[in-house]
Amino acid sequence: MSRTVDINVKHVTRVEGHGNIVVRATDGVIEKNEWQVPEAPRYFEAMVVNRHYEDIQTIVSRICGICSVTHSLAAIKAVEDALDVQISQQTDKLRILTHYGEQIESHSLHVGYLVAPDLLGQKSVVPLAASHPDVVKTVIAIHKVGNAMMEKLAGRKTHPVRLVPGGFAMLPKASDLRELKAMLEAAIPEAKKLGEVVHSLAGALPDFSRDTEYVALVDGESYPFYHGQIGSTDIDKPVPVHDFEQVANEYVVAQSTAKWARWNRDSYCVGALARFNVNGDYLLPLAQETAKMFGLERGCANPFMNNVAQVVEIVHVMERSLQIIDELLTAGIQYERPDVQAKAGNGVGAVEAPRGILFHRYEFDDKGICTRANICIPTNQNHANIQKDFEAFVPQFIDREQDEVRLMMEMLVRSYDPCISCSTHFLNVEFV
Amino acid sequence: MMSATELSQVRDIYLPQKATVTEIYSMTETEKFFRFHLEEGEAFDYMPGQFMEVSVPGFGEAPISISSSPTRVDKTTFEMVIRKAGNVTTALHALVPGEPVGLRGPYGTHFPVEDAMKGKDVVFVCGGIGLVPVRSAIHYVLDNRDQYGEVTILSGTRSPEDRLFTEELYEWKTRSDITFLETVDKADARWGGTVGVITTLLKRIQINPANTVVIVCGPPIMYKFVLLELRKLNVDNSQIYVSLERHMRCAVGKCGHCQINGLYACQKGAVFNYADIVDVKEAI
Amino acid sequence: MAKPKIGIFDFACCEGCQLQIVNMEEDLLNLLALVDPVEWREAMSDQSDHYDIAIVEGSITRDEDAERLRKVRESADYVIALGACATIGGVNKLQNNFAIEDVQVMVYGDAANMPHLASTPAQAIHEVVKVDYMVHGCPIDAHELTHVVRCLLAGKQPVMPDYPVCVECKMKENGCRYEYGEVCLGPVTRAGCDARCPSNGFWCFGCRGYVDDPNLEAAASVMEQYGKTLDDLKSKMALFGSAQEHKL
Amino acid sequence: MNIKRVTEKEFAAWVDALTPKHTLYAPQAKEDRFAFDRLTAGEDLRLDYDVSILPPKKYFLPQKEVLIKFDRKGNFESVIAHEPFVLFGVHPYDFVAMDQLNTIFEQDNYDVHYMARKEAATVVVSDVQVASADVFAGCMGNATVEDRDGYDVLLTRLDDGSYVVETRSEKGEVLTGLLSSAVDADEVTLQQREQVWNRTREQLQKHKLEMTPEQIPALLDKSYDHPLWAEKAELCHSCGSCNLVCPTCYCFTVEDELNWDMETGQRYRQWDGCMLTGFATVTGNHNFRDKKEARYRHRYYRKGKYVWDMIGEIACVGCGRCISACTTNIANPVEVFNQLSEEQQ
Ligand SMILES: Cc1cc2nc3c(=O)[nH]c(=O)nc-3n(C[C@H](O)[C@H](O)[C@H](O)COP(=O)(O)OP(=O)(O)OC[C@H]3O[C@@H](n4cnc5c(N)ncnc54)[C@H](O)[C@@H]3O)c2cc1C
Ligand code: SF4
Ligand code: SF4
Ligand code: SF4
Repeated sequence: MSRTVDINVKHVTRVEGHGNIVVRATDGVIEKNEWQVPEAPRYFEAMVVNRHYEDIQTIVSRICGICSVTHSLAAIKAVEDALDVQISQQTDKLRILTHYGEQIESHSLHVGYLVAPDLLGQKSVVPLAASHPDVVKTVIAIHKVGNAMMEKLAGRKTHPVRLVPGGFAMLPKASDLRELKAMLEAAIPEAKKLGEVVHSLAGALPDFSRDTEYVALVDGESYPFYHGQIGSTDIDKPVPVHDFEQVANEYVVAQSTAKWARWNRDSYCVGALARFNVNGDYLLPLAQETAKMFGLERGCANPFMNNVAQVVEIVHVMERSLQIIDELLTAGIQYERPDVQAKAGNGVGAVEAPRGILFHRYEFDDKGICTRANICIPTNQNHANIQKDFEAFVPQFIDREQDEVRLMMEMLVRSYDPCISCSTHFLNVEFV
Repeated sequence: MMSATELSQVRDIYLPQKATVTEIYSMTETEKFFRFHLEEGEAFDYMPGQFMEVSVPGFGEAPISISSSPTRVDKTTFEMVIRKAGNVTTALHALVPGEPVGLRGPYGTHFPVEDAMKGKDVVFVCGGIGLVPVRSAIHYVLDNRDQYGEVTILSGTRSPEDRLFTEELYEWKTRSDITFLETVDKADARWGGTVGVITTLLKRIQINPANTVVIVCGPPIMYKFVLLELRKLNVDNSQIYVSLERHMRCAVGKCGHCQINGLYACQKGAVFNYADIVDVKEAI
Repeated sequence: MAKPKIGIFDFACCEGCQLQIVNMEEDLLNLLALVDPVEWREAMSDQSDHYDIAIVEGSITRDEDAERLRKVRESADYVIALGACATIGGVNKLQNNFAIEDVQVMVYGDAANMPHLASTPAQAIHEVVKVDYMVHGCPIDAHELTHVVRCLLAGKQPVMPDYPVCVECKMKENGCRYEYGEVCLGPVTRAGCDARCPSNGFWCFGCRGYVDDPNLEAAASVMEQYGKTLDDLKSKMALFGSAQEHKL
Repeated sequence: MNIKRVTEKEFAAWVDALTPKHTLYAPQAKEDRFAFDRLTAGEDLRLDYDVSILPPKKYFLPQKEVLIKFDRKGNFESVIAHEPFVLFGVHPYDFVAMDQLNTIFEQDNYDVHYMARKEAATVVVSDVQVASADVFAGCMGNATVEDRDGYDVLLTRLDDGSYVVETRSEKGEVLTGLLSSAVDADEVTLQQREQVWNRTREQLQKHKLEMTPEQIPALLDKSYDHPLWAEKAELCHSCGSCNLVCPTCYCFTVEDELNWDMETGQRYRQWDGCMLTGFATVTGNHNFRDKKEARYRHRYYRKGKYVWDMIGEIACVGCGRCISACTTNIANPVEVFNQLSEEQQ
């Protein structure tokens, strides 16, 4: 009697957006093994055309609720690049701080609400709250700090309104910063606690490695999220962000409304693990310690370790946030209003979304009206890598129970923290 | 300056007293009859035409006219008829006997049963749910029948199913010491009475304008037509009393919602002498 | 209603409104004490076929999604539209300013004809099925959602403001954006957000949709006074205004 | 009671001494505007503010205020605040408005929620140092309040930066007692203060009312059917901004809300405005003021006649807030009254 595996996960749960897993095999012979993205297409690159430069971040923030700050910042940087806008140091610091808030919020959401149930054998955070209330409380404590940072600095937890080209529509008060400082100080032990919980469960993470290319922003002196050029584990000399289209070679495949990307190999990987592999030496001490606890070292090729890298990053950005807040408090918040003039131009903004490097490019006419846009999203850049992982991973355990196979594959997808609704739009199509 | 303790002695005009529903039944598809009983604390002294703020905790408050007469029930009991209209009234309709509500009041002016109406002929003109507050005055007058002259009750409803207090209407109809006339806008197969708007009834009665007080209560559009008819009958404006409904949020002359030009309907009304408001442009 | 079964569904959107539910933090536990979530793809693995309350996020941009939404409607007693994409179409309706074929080519180039990319102009949920209640905003305010849920549980009709954002903006004691020479849609936009944007120094872009009777002529007539043009106003209204700027 | 002349330095030290001892609400910068807020550091005090975005009435009649707590078993309980506080730096016209509200909330039906706050407050009036763009309190007789009662301390800044601090009540003494080292004001000082007042009365007339305030009620008596109401209201958004910023507006709505337990809850009141479309709507969707012009007219009648009929005061103190708040520029009371009066002649 022949043994068949027939997995058809329509819409993987506990990920942002809609993705499917399809595996068919008979007697260990794999016939189909696909990562599909059927998310309803959205047309942001078209939606911004004819819109004023000051409205771009408001629109593209809506690409993704979970990384709306990142999208806003990428857009604002691109607009400022196109319009030759100089910003103050204060703005720069406040933006980085806001951006850190989103890393904390998004990573803790992912590790705590979406992945932890897998590790603790629950179907969701709802029963988890009953079975492991301490874990959930720790997650909430961390998650809240991230949200508070965005709310106090950008005006809202999701879809920031204070972030505008040229600076801030409204500045935080010193008392806001002091409040955040206190919250962060209280949250660092919680972050360590989360690290310990994940560490104690890390044994539940499948032992699977596949060598691939890792891509992240680099500046040669820190672990950057907001500044830098495009670096990779495959090359030494970074590529300027203006040339991002050379890096993210996108192509359309039939199984997906979102596109795939390749650079120096068939696929590459972005996100926390990529950043760690590229910039890990620049982590701050507490984060270094956390990485050591997990035995996480640069060169790690196990995609499941992305979850661990996220915990390490939470610790790092908390440490760094405290430093920045002190710098801002010492200098005092200076009242300033953005000053931006319309002109024709073409600009690029690149920042690290929680799930990987993100590029925005816009062109404006002399009235500041957008005429063309290109947005390249981290999850797009990861889709091909997920498929390649499938191809390497599935044969290793295709003879196991079908439910187990399915769970492992879902966990693999989840480990990437894919943000699928983000990834359903792109430009410069090239056929395979 | 008042001390904290002094202040705590002051009555809070917004604080309801707990009351219980003792009786509730459907009168029509949209109206229910309620009897409320004050649990403890003081009794509320009231006169016909006044209203109360009725609370359902969690749902809010609504001004509702007292339909009972102090001549018939003690001052801790209140009969009301409530039309299902929105949140509070729907919640009221969902109550069963024994459940709590909050009451505060009584508020507003009242029909002049003890002064202007005394010794006079009285005509009650009620449209639809307008009968509800007027019933209180009717009871009051009937219970002191010898102190008033001729008593005429005119009542109009949209259709026979909308008639309220049908048993009392029957009793009034059969009484010999009063005139009771009734009409419906739209009859059904069983209706043998008058058909037409309420003004048709006014055309059928004889009155002595100099010695008559007229009480009018009904939906906003009714007033114009009734008042026009009364003018034809030569009734002086000062002999006419109308009860006007307005949006109310506080019933104590603060919230501003019920203002009819400069007048707070909750304080100067809901019962107005028509002569006082004939020049108030927003009144009718 | 005894602990009602709740399903949460998403269509074309950023899923930011669902995120506000997660962002409730401790209050999420309070909510879970009152309702029983039986399906919520973003947060859990279970599925169900009946819901007392279906909460629907996102716009409808494909025939297959319209079909899926109809199924949800059939299986639910109450449908709550969650957030601007669902209640008014939100930013998704910006794409309706173009012919759909043009948008597809703009975004997908030569691949635009691939069947799995087929889509229709964006629609709000109520344009496809009957909606019982709307929770506006981009994103929603979780307090408003929980208020609505609590009202429904108590059998109370939640009151949705029909006054403009300026009311709440004034109560928050903000300097008016017009005084800064900006165009703000507060005077024509339905309140309920606590004037979140003007309170953060940013003009209102109308994510809650317009009040029932917006005075667009008044809004247009003052542009010159603030050194702005009618086009400036229209371009703001286009963002969330479901193309209502065409009425001007 | 006593009048002191206080140097700039003494004044600053006095405020510094007050902040830890009392709950002070005072004008401070809010971005590049001003607002009353809790004062925790003396250096944040901005007595040179031109006008606060909202009037200080928010401390007596807060934007949203719980009146009653209840449970669904029918138990109701009043929530009344009476923590003492100091309202520091109220401009004269705002004081006049507060005084008006005090009368309204005290008389007829004593509103204990409002009055508890009023009783708990110590009011320090500060003469206007910088005139706002639209203020016309000078035309309304409210530029200064030296001949009125009801406040506790009056501050007037003289040209050399020193302050004349006049204590008017026992409550005021509690605050000014800390100024014992300051000298008593002499004749010259009082004359200088007189000059400041005269100047202020002149300066606070950015719009010029072509009549005395007392003539307004009679003017409105004749203007009910004037075409101006409809003409102006054409551009009205029914946004209520003019109501909400006004120091003499006090309309409110009342709502219930349930807590998470679905058993307990609270009844709160919240500011409302007669300019809002549904303000006078009753069941069955009958709106007693469904036309914009009717609502627009109502506001001016409230300001110029209805409150006058009630308590004999004009309910516009000339702060000019509604003028700046109205985005379509139709809410200027001076313009309306002048135009009505011109066209009467
Ligand atoms: C003096 C007076 C006496 C009344 N007597 C009775 C009576 O005996 N029986 C009876 O059934 N009804 C009576 N009413 C009407 C009753 O108060 C309203 O139907 C009720 O307030 C509606 O409340 P709700 O919460 O059920 O509806 P809501 O959900 O509050 O509102 C429905 C609509 O009515 C408006 N509204 C709010 N408050 C009032 C109000 N006070 N009056 C009218 N509309 C309002 C709302 O803005 C909304 O548009 C009386 C009203 C007044 C002013
Ligand atoms: S900022 Fe906008 S919402 Fe606020 S008052 Fe001005 S116009 Fe209205
Ligand atoms: S009407 Fe206008 S100027 Fe007069 S007190 Fe009110 S807000 Fe100030
Ligand atoms: S502020 Fe102006 S637009 Fe708004 S309600 Fe008042 S008069 Fe009308």
